[in-house]
Amino acid sequence: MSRPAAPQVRIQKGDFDIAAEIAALSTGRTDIGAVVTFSGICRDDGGRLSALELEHYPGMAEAEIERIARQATDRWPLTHLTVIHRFGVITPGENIVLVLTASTHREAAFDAAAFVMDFLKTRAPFWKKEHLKDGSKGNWIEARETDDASARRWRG
Amino acid sequence: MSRPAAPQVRIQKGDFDIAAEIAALSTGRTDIGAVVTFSGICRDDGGRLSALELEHYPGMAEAEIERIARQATDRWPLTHLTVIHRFGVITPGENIVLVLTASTHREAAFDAAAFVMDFLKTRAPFWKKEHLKDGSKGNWIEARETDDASARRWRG
Amino acid sequence: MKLVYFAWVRERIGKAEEEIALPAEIGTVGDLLSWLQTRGATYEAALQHPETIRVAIDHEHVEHHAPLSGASEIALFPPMTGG
Amino acid sequence: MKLVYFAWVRERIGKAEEEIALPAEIGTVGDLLSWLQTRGATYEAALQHPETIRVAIDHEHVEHHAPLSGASEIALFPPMTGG
Repeated sequence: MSRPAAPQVRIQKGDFDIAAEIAALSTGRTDIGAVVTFSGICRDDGGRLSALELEHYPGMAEAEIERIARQATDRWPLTHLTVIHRFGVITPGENIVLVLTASTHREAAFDAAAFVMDFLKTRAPFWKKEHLKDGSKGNWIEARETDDASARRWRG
Repeated sequence: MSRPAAPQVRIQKGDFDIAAEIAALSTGRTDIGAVVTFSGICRDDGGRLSALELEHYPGMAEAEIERIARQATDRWPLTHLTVIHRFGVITPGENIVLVLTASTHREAAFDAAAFVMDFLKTRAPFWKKEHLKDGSKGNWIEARETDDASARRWRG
Repeated sequence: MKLVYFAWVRERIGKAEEEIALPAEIGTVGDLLSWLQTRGATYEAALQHPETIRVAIDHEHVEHHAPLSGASEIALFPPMTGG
Repeated sequence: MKLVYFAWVRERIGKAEEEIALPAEIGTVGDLLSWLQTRGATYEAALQHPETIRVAIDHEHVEHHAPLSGASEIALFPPMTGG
């Protein structure tokens, strides 16, 4: 298969359009057999949250996600990889992150998307702070040990 | 989390709209953290094919995919599962199949989508016949042993 | 008993479906496949490697040792290639 | 040397960034974390569990034993929770 385009990485405040992102990579191509999208969406944690505020480290966020994306394109035969991560105040039901992979075969598309998400969770410099329904600021969300475990499964 | 809606299974001749399918499940909900879509797309096999003709077993196709879908909703905590499989003549670049999963957490959404695809490949009664660029009919596509192996990994 | 055929099984037998009265001694899917091969060259061509033939009874996959009793529709087809 | 802070490290220290002239004996990330804790209560509160603090030098993650030599921007922050 043809070599992948360079991964597309975007850090942005605004929302994204999954259909437009899929169209951008597949229009006019006849060698893509599988497209996987992962969208991470803001939850209200059982009605407790009014929003999540996403802080990020500008410059490093782009650099680190590009490093993760290149590891994925080195490891799996992808025709495309797009990663979009939002920052700022995001309300429940809104999109936070999109990972989109395309490949000739489905295994590569699935595995690469899961890999990118596992490393986004554990290595991309973003932090989430809770905004509560009563108007107060809540806690910084704590990292989950299960996310570290998910990232470790890709070793070796 | 709330119990899943019954899996949505559709066998149809026409195309599907991924954005509309995502919107249908996520509008107004604030408990979904992860949405995974898998789209299987017709390839031209290096320029050799003008189309694939998908034959299916009406009645059994719906029943078997519903069985697969219910296994997935029994095994993972999904808020939604939609499976759409097309039949008829499909040209390179067109969609063949969509699997869409939604869950509170990403692992369930990823694993359930991969599970459904592995069993669609090996158990859903569809068969693909090649139409060649020179206007002749080609071969029936042969089942891949690697697909059987992918399905077997979900045992136990 | 209604038999339905798909993909290259259908093409080789030359029909998509047929009604057949089975002899009483045909008890299992395997018996059925062996017996069908005696019905002529088209059946022989379709079923010459019976181990590759997949079978469904009333819309559910079954193994070759499965009994036919109670079946109303039996489907014969190659390994599936959907998805 | 530019130091930048994020999330609760930033909140506890009370600033997002600062320029600091480091004493010559501060050779590694671990040395830096220990030394910063001596600079006052806000630093102590932010860095009281230094093993939980993640560090990046010039936009790349580093371990606590990493040398500081050549660094122009050092970032201190909690474990990441993006995605």
